[in-house]
Amino acid sequence: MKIDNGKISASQFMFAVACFIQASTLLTAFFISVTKQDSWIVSIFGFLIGMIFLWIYTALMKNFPNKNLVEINDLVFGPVIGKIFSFIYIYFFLTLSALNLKDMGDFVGIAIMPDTPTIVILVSFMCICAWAVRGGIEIVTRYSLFFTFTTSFIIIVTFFLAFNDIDFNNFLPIFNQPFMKYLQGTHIISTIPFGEIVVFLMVTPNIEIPKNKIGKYFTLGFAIGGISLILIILRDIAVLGNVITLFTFPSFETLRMIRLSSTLGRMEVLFAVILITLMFFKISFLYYVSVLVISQIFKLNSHKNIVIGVGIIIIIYSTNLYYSMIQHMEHGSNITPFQWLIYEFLLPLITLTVAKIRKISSSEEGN
Amino acid sequence: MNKYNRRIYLIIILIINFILTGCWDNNELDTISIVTGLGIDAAENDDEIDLTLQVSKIKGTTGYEKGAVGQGSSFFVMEATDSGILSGIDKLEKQIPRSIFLHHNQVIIFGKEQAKKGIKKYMDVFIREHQMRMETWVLISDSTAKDILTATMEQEENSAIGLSKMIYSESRDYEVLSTKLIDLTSKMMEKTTSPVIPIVTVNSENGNSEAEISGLAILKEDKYIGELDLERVRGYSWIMGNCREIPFNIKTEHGYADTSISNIKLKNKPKFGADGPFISIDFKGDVSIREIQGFEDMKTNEIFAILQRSCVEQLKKEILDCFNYSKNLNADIYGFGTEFYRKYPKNFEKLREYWDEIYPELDMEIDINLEITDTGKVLNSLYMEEKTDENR
Amino acid sequence: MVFRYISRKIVSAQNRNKVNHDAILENGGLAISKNLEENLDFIKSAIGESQDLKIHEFAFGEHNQFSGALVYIDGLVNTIQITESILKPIVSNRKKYKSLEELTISEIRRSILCSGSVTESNLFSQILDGCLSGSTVMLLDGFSKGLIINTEMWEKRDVTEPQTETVIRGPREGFTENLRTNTTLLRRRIKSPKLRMDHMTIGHKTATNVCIAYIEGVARPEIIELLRTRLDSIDVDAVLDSGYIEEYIEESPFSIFSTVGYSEKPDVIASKILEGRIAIISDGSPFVLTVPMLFIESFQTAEDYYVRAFYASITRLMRIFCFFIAVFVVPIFIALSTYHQELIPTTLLFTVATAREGTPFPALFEALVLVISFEILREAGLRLPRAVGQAMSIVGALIVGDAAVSAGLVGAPMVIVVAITAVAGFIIPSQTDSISMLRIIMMILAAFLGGFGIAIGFLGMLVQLATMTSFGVPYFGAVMFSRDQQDSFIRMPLWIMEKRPKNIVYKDKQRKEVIIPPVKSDENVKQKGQDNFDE
Amino acid sequence: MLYVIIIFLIISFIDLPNLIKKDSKKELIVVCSILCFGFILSSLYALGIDLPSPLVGIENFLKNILKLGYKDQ
Repeated sequence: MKIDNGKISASQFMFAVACFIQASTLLTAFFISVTKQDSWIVSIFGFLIGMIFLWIYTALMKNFPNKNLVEINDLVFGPVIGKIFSFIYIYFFLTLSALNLKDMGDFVGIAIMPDTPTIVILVSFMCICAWAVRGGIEIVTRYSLFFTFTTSFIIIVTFFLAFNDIDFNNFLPIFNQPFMKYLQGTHIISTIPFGEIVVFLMVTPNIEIPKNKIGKYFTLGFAIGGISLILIILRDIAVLGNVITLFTFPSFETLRMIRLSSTLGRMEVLFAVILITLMFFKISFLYYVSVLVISQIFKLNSHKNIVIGVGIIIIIYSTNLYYSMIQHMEHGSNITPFQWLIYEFLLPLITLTVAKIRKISSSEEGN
Repeated sequence: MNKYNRRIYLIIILIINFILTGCWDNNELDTISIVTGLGIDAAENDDEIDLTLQVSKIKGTTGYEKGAVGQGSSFFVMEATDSGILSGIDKLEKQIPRSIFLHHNQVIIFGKEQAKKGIKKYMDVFIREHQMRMETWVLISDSTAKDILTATMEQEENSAIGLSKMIYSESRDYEVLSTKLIDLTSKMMEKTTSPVIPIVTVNSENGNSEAEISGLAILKEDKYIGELDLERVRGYSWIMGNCREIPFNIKTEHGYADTSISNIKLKNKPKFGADGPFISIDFKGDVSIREIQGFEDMKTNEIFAILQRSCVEQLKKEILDCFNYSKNLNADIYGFGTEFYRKYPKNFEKLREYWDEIYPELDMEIDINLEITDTGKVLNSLYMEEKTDENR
Repeated sequence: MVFRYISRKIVSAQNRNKVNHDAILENGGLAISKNLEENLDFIKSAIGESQDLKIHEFAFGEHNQFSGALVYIDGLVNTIQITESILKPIVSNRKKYKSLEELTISEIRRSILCSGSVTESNLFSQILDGCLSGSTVMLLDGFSKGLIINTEMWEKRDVTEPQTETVIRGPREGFTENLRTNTTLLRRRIKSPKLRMDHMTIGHKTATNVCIAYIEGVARPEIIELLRTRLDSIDVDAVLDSGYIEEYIEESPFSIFSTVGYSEKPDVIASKILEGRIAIISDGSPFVLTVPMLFIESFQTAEDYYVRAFYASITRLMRIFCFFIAVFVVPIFIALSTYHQELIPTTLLFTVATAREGTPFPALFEALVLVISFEILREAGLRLPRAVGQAMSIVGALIVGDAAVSAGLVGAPMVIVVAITAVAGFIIPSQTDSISMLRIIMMILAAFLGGFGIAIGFLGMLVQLATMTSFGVPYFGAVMFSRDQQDSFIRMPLWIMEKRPKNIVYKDKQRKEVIIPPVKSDENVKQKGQDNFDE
Repeated sequence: MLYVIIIFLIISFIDLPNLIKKDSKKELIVVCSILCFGFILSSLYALGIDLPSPLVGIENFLKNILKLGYKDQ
């Protein structure tokens, strides 16, 4: 019983994954404050561990080609336990969209408009997201190619523009931090930017590709996102050096340093606007997925009606998520990775193993 | 009108009534005063500072009189004494009808006495405050910051913009003569290195005054302890690298030569030698001869040999002279501490506390090889012997 | 609340009972009576004593014993053709008809009259329709059937260069008001038998003939069906121009962007039909509608396909860039000068600040005043006669702008910026309406939320474009990674574009066989061993 | 506070009629419950009462009971 039968093509799906990962450039402050100048090594490890998550999700997708996450849970665990798993996912998706919305609100509040109350920023942003989500999966992912292209273009351009500030021996004291720090860094990056692609499990029925090729597109999108993230971190460390640990938005600081000519500097508002369009894609996708999960669980026949209700909940939830930025940073780098690990790694793994044991896969049933 | 359209209008209503309550951040151009320079001087009692802000005066050209932008100095200076910078700015904001706009601040100047007292206390606001930018220049004024900011420049609208343009062009040759806020903060975070800030002096004759960079101030533990004059600055910049072309004149007993050294390839590697840590520097550069006086009737390759030898000696002397100066000031202005930390992080941890003892004993092993590559239009000059066949 | 009231009004308007037909149709059901006088009186009463109604009675037969009448509207008919091909053969007919029995209407139609399209009918409605649309009606005494002979001929504007879409290179003929010339222009361009021209009449009073042109197998049948149902559902008094039809059949009437394309040049319409679209030609209007329309079409002009590919793609990219300039430059300027002053370089900031120092109004008010005054001047330029109009708009803009600046009401940079956007808006003719609306919306957003407001506006525009579909085809699909990219932002050379646009075309996808790169003078020829040129 | 009430009146007045017309009971219940939940949340926010966020709750649970968090030196 498909709620939104919009169809997205394979390349759109690939670029949606890439754009989804690229959009989390704002969150790099978490693990950079932990592994100061070795963050780029940590991000490569994180990328590799992200591949493991990716393998689990593609396996799930291959076993249940036209079933989204909620249906898989019901199929594998039976209606009651499946519902519990799906409720956990509702909580996870809502918190994810609230977290990203809070990040966006803080970023816009700090970068562009210091005096506007964040509630105004959040509500006007969510109105546009609601309008896109109401349109369905096709509208949300239509511009994924456009957004990915602009982001990669911006990353490459800023890399060259910041070249005269780059000083390569900022990387130098490599591997001289305690091993625990690297473990924590890898843990953070593999769960927060890379693990979040679990949301794409909800969208498998809408993707129009032969099921054996889905793995290829998923990994390709994941690779584009991962590489651009690593490039961003490399650029930030190269430019800022040891000052990087001071800032809440390090990549935003490097963008402030870029100076086109002796007079034309201070370009950060331009980059902030581009980051907003990126966050638009990510938040509207998460918003869409949380609406889809709720309507899938309660078997509503169209997801359009609850869009505004869920939107309001997300806005209010994001305002009182953390009391202060310090608590956000402290929790974000210490405890949240473990919590995300449960949703992104443990639950899908359990579903996969149980599915394998009970030899359930919807491809056999052929519906 | 199917229900789908009705939903769109619901969303648009939501947007409109949120947007119309907007314009918190809206400050029109004529309600802000644009700060171009910020100076910090020592006030009488210790925990207070004299804050001076150089603001550009905007005179409306439209309307009643249509003339060029007002002649003479189009800026005015505001001062306040307060314990913190931002509280000082708030005090100033009460005096003028417009809100103070710091984004276009070109330069941060510390007075000499304040530098002596220490500047780390006031650095925090430059990083934390949203309007302060990391690429503003940092300077130390010879006298007080106020003199620099109140000086009226001949060509430029106000002295801050003039200074920033001068630093920008100056740093083309001598990279070291410009420190951005970010360089200063990163050097301050490295405990062992002592940051270096250019010194600006103002000599005002007949009304208009000319500001010029007259050396580098050395700060140890963010206190001003000494300065390098322009001679030593050249010695310092040989080591710091990234300088494009530096004029260099040599006096030898045979004659005087004016050369310039360019495309310098520099490697300074910290090593742990037999008797403790030392720095090995190998320096490759091309010498281009610009002017030769004297060298009566000598052969060209003889002259080149002499010139090369004296270039090497002079270079070595300058480098060592500046290095020794910094050693007896016990201020690691080259950042060798971080070099050691970067190369040998493990065993540098132990050395870090004793760095103040180690640095004066640090010695430097320099090997310099220069080739004379360009002699301008003429291969030999009037003084040299005619180039007959046998000595070609 | 307001919208609920409007929606109730519209719904009730639609399903008011469809009964109140026009007077003519009611007693149209009457059959023609045998007596000629009675018929003529009835026609006179139906059409009224209008001056251009001509009734020509004549008598024929060997001893002029039969009498008949020709009814036609003077000016709509070709009087020479009437006398030549109708009156003369009947009156001078050699065959002797003694009585009514021998003479039958069908015999007259076949043997005597020698004009092309003749139809019989015994219903008054058809008689009156035929008479009013330019054909002559022959009624004979004693016969209950009338003959409708097609003798249309009226002043037609000859085919001239269209005013709106002037082109440097490419055909210059444009459509005219006459439906027949328009269809012939199209037929001359597309000579394939598969070109279908279905005929419909819309409008009770005007009964305008509307012709739907498409190519069988290329246009999608479901779109044709959808179009036909929508055209049938138009139950309106008058259709004077294709604009009326456009409004009734477009899908999202309340959105800023139009989803039905129009053009005045037959070669543009022909290329659109070949791409699988359907053209709607309505009698009496030179603008032909094409359905479904994509957003990217408004950036494509006829000239793009006649100029070499490289230059064409550059001009197209420039057009897209001008769209962004026209919409986003004034809001960006407002946002920069009121919210993010740090983005302007320092020296430029001083000049802008000095310019804005004296002006009393906030940036948004100033910009609105200027933009609206430019729109007024542009409209005035259009409405005035051609010569005066051009001068008026340009001179007016300059004088008003300069006076405002010197009077200190408006800053000089603002006038420059608004002038640029006003001019940039004209580069894309079909979108000028949406551009001016978008610009004002973006200005308000920029004034209240600064850079963030512009980002919201831009995203809102993107979402609006994404949600719109024109006849089932996604309106702004150009951004997707598909074959359509060949002709959207840039135009690939013709020999690459071998398939028709993906989501419009039905079965016949192939435009040409296979990609043959243009023959390079030497090596291609030798390679294939063809007889090269000099042999 | 009044503002929040007005907003919710507009939303429900526009959204609910066609839901009622379609009278699919289950869907109506779900949508109404979500809207009410949203209304309660936003009115609390308008009144300035800060709700404890479940995310912090779970994280404290993880940290104290399961001792999972990294030591932040």
